Amino acid sequence: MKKIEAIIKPFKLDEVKEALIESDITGITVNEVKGHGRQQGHTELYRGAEYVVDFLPKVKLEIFVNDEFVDKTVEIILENARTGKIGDGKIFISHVEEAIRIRTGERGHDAV
Amino acid sequence: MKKIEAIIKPFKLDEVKEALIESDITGITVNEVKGHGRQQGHTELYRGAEYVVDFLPKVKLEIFVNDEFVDKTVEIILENARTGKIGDGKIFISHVEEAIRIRTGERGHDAV
Amino acid sequence: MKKIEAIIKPFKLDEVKEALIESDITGITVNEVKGHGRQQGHTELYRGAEYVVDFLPKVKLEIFVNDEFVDKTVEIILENARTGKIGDGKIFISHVEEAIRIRTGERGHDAV
Amino acid sequence: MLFKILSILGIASFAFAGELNTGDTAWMMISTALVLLMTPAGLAMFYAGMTRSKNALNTTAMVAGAFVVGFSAWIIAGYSLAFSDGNAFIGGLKNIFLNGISWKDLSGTYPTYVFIAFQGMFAAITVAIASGSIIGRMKYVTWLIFAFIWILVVYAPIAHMVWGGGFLMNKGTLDFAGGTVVHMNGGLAGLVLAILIGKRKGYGRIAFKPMSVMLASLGAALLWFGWFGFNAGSAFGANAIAGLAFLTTAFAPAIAAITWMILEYIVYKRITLLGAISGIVAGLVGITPAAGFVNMFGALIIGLGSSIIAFWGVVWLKKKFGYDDALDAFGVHFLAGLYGALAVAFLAIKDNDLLWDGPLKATGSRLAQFGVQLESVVIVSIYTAIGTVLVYYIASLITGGARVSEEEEIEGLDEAIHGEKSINL
Amino acid sequence: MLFKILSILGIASFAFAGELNTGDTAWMMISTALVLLMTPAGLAMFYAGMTRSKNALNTTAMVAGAFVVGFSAWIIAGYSLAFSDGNAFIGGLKNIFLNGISWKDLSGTYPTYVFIAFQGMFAAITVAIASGSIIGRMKYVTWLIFAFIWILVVYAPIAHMVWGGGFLMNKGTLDFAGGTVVHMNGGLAGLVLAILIGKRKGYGRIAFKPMSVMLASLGAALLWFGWFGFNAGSAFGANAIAGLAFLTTAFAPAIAAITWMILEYIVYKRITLLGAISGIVAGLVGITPAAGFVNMFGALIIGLGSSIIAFWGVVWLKKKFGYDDALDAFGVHFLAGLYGALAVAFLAIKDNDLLWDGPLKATGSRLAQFGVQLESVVIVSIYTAIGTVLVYYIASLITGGARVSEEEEIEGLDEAIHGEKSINL
Amino acid sequence: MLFKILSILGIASFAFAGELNTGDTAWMMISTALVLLMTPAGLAMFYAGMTRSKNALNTTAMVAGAFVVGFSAWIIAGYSLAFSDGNAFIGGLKNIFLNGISWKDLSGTYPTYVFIAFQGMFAAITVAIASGSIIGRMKYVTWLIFAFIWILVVYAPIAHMVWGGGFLMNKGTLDFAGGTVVHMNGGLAGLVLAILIGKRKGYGRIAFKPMSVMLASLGAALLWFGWFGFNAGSAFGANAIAGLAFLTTAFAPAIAAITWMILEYIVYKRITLLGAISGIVAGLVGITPAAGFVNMFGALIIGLGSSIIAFWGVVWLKKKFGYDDALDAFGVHFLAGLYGALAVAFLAIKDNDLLWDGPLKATGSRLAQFGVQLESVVIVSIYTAIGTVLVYYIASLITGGARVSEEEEIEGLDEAIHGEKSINL
Ligand SMILES: Nc1ncnc2c1ncn2[C@@H]1O[C@H](COP(=O)(O)OP(=O)(O)O)[C@@H](O)[C@H]1O
Ligand SMILES: Nc1ncnc2c1ncn2[C@@H]1O[C@H](COP(=O)(O)OP(=O)(O)O)[C@@H](O)[C@H]1O
Ligand SMILES: Nc1ncnc2c1ncn2[C@@H]1O[C@H](COP(=O)(O)OP(=O)(O)O)[C@@H](O)[C@H]1O
Repeated sequence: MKKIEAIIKPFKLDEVKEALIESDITGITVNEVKGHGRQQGHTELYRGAEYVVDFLPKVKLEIFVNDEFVDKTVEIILENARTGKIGDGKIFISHVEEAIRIRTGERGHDAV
Repeated sequence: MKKIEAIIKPFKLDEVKEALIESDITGITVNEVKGHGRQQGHTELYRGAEYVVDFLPKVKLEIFVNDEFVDKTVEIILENARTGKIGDGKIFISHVEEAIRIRTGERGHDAV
Repeated sequence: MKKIEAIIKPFKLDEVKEALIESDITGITVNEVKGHGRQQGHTELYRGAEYVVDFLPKVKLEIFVNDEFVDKTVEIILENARTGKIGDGKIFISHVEEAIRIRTGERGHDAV
Repeated sequence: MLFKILSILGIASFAFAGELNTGDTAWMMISTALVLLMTPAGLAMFYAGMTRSKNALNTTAMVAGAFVVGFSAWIIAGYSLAFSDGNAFIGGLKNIFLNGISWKDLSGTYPTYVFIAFQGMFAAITVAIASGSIIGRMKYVTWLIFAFIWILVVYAPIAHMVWGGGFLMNKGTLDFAGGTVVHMNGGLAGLVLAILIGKRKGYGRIAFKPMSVMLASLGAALLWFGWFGFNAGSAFGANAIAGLAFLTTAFAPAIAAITWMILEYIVYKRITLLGAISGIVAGLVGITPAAGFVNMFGALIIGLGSSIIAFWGVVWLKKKFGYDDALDAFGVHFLAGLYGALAVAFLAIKDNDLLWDGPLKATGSRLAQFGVQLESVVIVSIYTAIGTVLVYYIASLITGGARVSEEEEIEGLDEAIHGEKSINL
Repeated sequence: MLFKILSILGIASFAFAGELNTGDTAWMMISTALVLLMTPAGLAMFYAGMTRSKNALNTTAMVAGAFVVGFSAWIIAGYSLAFSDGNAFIGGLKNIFLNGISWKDLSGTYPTYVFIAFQGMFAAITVAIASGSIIGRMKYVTWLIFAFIWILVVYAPIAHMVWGGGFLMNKGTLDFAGGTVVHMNGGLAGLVLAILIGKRKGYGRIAFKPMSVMLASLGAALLWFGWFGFNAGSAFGANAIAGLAFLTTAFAPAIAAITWMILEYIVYKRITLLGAISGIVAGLVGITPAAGFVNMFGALIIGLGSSIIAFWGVVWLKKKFGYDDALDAFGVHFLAGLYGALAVAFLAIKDNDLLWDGPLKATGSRLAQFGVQLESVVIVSIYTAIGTVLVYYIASLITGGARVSEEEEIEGLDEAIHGEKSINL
Repeated sequence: MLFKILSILGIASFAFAGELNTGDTAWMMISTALVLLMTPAGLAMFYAGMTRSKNALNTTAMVAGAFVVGFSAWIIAGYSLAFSDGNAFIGGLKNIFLNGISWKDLSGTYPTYVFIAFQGMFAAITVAIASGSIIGRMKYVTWLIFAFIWILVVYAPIAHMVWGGGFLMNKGTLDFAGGTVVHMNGGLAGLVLAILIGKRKGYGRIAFKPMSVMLASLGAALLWFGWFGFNAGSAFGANAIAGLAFLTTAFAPAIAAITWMILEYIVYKRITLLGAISGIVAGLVGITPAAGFVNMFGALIIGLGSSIIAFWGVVWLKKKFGYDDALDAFGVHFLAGLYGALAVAFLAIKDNDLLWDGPLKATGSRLAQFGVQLESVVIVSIYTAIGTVLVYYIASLITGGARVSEEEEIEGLDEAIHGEKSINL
């Protein structure tokens, strides 16, 4: 079982979501975050003070999948979140030991 | 040391929190997220346009515990977050290598 | 490759961020969370009802780094997030299996 | 009230009955507009700001909905039931839909149509005030139906009794701008509803965080602004009495706000913005029945007392009896209104150019006046309570129960009922 | 219009031409202030609240910017082009920059300067209304330049034709407070712009969540409040006609709000706050051309019909033709304005103290009046459409295109263009 | 000022001294209500919207608290110290608590009570303006005590000197509606406080993001609306001078907003909403001392200049000297007020029906008038500066220091001091 964390541009969320759901990857948790990376933020003005906004709004997807779904999930995200411009974000994969569905108490593979 | 991530219904947060604290599991970090799963969102109207809200508000708890506390924590969440209806959410457990308390610099078991 | 999660006091974010960037740790994702721990919340009033706010605003940093950067990153956070008072927060480290840069498709070490 | 108006005007302005005076007309029109502003802007933001964010939009909708329904009911039949010839308790039906009233008709020195609009704003805000007690748990359609019927069955008769030629008016009750008719009436209706519909889930256990006290304070400021129309407009002309009512409406709430802040500081060692604006509103309510009768000293005592009694109502009384008067329509509007309505007997200046016909004017006896005041608050309260229960059950029956489902309540009425959110970031 | 004003005043107030009347002056000043409030406060919050949060601040800036630019254009040349002597289509240049007008001059019974300010507020809100159709995709500088030129090229001539002594005025069009000049004009300009500039990215596919319907409802309440100045101020004095316009401006929107809620309930089984306030605004627009001409029955029919037609415009027509009239400036302002402007021919009371010179007054023929009404809405519409296209291309040319880049649109205009956010938490 | 009022009224309206005029009374009441609206609604939202979200509620509370305390101080003793008979510097004590003034008394053609309320609103807003310089770091109780004493020790004497029969009034200073008394006074008090209390932690280093410029713009719109009462109300009647003041109060801010936008566009290649509304407020401040004295050309120059000087103050001067004038009370109110107060000497129309007694009216010499204007701004500034220092130390002493603890400042005053949040989502 793996956890896939994908940090993407907010306006790509809808496309990614729809593509995932079409491929039956329906369990998704979304988090609004702010990111710092290579992408440069824009400047903001405030009564004559100019400052750079260095944290940009990003969306983080967390998707827990059984191992056999990892590749497909990653592929879909790569395809749908890419604009080709700096700031497109990253995907990280890590190992998860257990999953439990609260409603039923199911564990493991079936719970994901 | 484990990280327990529990995605639950927002209105269950208070109950879960109180139950955890009573059992001396006091270190909790809470995150407001939006979730997609089997639960159907409601429809919203906007000047005649009807659309389905497919991301529902959820709360994600992150609790880092030493291994001996994992079962108790999971149990408490299961008990207190369950409504029996679709959308109750899930618990995921993964391995954590190190913990450090910023204030004191303590590491490992004591830092959790 | 590791994931470093640091839960810190919100007003320390700027200092930590600047110190990290100066040391060339530039990939950072920031999350506004609420935390419960040993720190006592303040009381709030509402039309005569007094209640304790037990979740305090915290900021969670997520930084994915290659193994050789872990120590430096932790050190910088420890130095810059510490106030010495209760509620300074914690750092957790866990293993990550894979990283992918969405823009280029690069994987592994280079993608972080 | 028409008789009173004429006698007041005879003294304080230079208008001749039967002739339109442009200054009075201008003042009454702007006053009416100000009172409109109080409901969908002032009260709506004041209430919504104090509500949990999941119910804030619904609160706004309750207030705005009550306003449009209430004002429509007023034009359709409420005005006639309140102000056309009738008996001691209720007016007649001859002005249904304003039948028989022409745009050229005058009420004193300004158009009757403006008088009708002014009074309609009072009716509509009264029922909107009541919504404050029951936010977060009532079906929206039930509420709208309740509001419509309540205007006709509860508000109109009370307005008739006190202002429209009914028996309380003839006894000489002093109620300058609606302490009994509006604030006690609306506040008590709120309490009755709160008891009938029951508490919100989690009441007293979970912290109900107000969406935005800052928004509530904008609402309070708009209320204050509008209240100059409410109170100084109740002089029915741009005259010296209006000037008096204007000044007391500025001073009493300022004192009341300071009083509430001091009480908070003493009791909680902390001054809140919610406290300051609660004081302002309590002071405004308290001065309402007295605005054109008291001098600065009277306004001071009214400001002080209104805050103290409302603070007590909100902090102590509500806890003691455990009812869920969500936004304190009863604690603030009823209690401060009651206080003002009774205090006026002792604080009214003995100046026959100001006093309305009644015991104080006739005999100079404050105690006799107090008796009349007491009688009128008791009668209004009893009538309101009984009428509100009745209308509640009717509205409830029509809509198959008045309360939303538990799930809807937990999800929040904004999304569950309206499918909208107060803020999308 | 000046002639009309004088004749109205002769009947309804006691002022003598040439003498300042303080009541009329007070009423016209406060009315003007109320109409100011409608734009940077009322319309700005109404529109911004309905916009996605990433464009809400830009929406506010579009409205506020249109206001300051539009009002300035009015003083600089617009007033002269609309109200100084000219031909059947447009006024002259002799009052450029208010040249030749003294602060002592009177317009009827109140200062001409107040008349100029009052009319300037109308001009400014008209162009601001149009912004509602095109939010979320237009360059800010293009918009400001558009607003300036549009006031001179489109608004001023139309105001001259209908109110300033032009040929539509002489035909006897009934337009009490600007159904054609303001609402149809602004609403249609909006539609034309929306078509010229194209749809927002993702329109019809992505849910465009309104930032805050609650804020929009505060805006609607401020609009309603200000509209009393707009409509009752259009009686140009504190007189009985103002009183009539006042009451209909309170009643019709209340009925319209209820109507919209009922329509929603029937169609969607759900009542929204956005629906309620859309109804209020539709009712306000609809009653505008008719406010001082109809009685309660007329106001009821206007309220009902305005809501029905605007609901249809917003829910059906827009979907059918697929244009992106973002905040429904066309759907609400044009359609309800059109309905009101036509309905007035059938609903106006036959009372020669109210009616303006025209077929209905002269011959009593509603059909003849309808013909004149129809003619004026057609002519105004054609002129608006052509003029707006022209001005759009000029402004577009000056600024190298009217539309923001795709990236800016996606990021949201608040940050991309202004470097600001509607809310920082 | 009473003398001036009478002479103005004699010319511009038809009222006879000693008789209440309903139109004037209506106008003065609504003007007073409008000025009330400016503080707890307009200024509060304008300021709170520009504050970081952790201090926004506190900012609202500072403004609202200053208002209720300031107005109360005015009734208790301020009015007497400003307007009752006294010497060249300060009035007497005979009208303490309005002692000796009856509700029937007239001030010209409207009730004295309305005059007192109107002036009280001016006093209260003046101290509220000062709060803008020091938000985010002052103890709330210190602030309330400061506000109370400051009204009596600083504001009342200045009002007496310039308007209440003191020596600056007798020299013939032209200050139509309070450029010196209100804006320079409040703005300079702000600067003095900002210097005394020190900078906010992180000032100049961390980006202080405004909570909501959109909210600030709602505040600015409400300010503009209220300012018609402020300026046109300062004609003390519904007369032609009021009409002039009304129109300039509409035009100058529109020009000032455009000016600020152009400056931003030149300097930063970006137009912000904050810039637009800063321009509006600068224009409003600048036109205040000149509103009833200048024609459209004068209003244009005032609008242009006010924006330029305030832009320079905010962007350059503040940076240069490094003081932390948080919301630019000094940069906008003092500087634009100063500019307007001086410019009026050169821009006032030479029309003796408009001019107040003074050098320009007597001799036609603009330079001589400029001398008087200069003298009065210098004297007011010196007195304000000294008085403010004094009152600051007194208030500070009573409350054991004026500044909150570092922790409280970091946490944010909303939660740390009031235990409240501006928004709970
Ligand atoms: N090492 C990292 N750890 C945590 N978050 C990261 C890391 N690298 C990138 N991110 C996140 O991804 C976002 C995009 O990264 P950025 O470097 O701007 O562009 P790109 O991925 O196209 O090179 C950042 O804003 C940040 O939120
Ligand atoms: N595989 C998953 N990965 C990430 N989040 C998930 C996953 N499955 C469920 N969730 C989260 O849990 C929530 C509840 O899941 P849902 O399928 O609606 O109900 P249930 O858990 O009762 O079957 C979702 O809204 C989503 O936030
Ligand atoms: N075991 C834990 N699991 C998750 N979050 C934790 C844990 N312990 C602490 N935290 C987070 O760290 C924050 C600070 O912890 P706290 O106990 O208050 O202070 P300190 O770390 O100084 O002892 C908490 O508010 C919470 O967000």
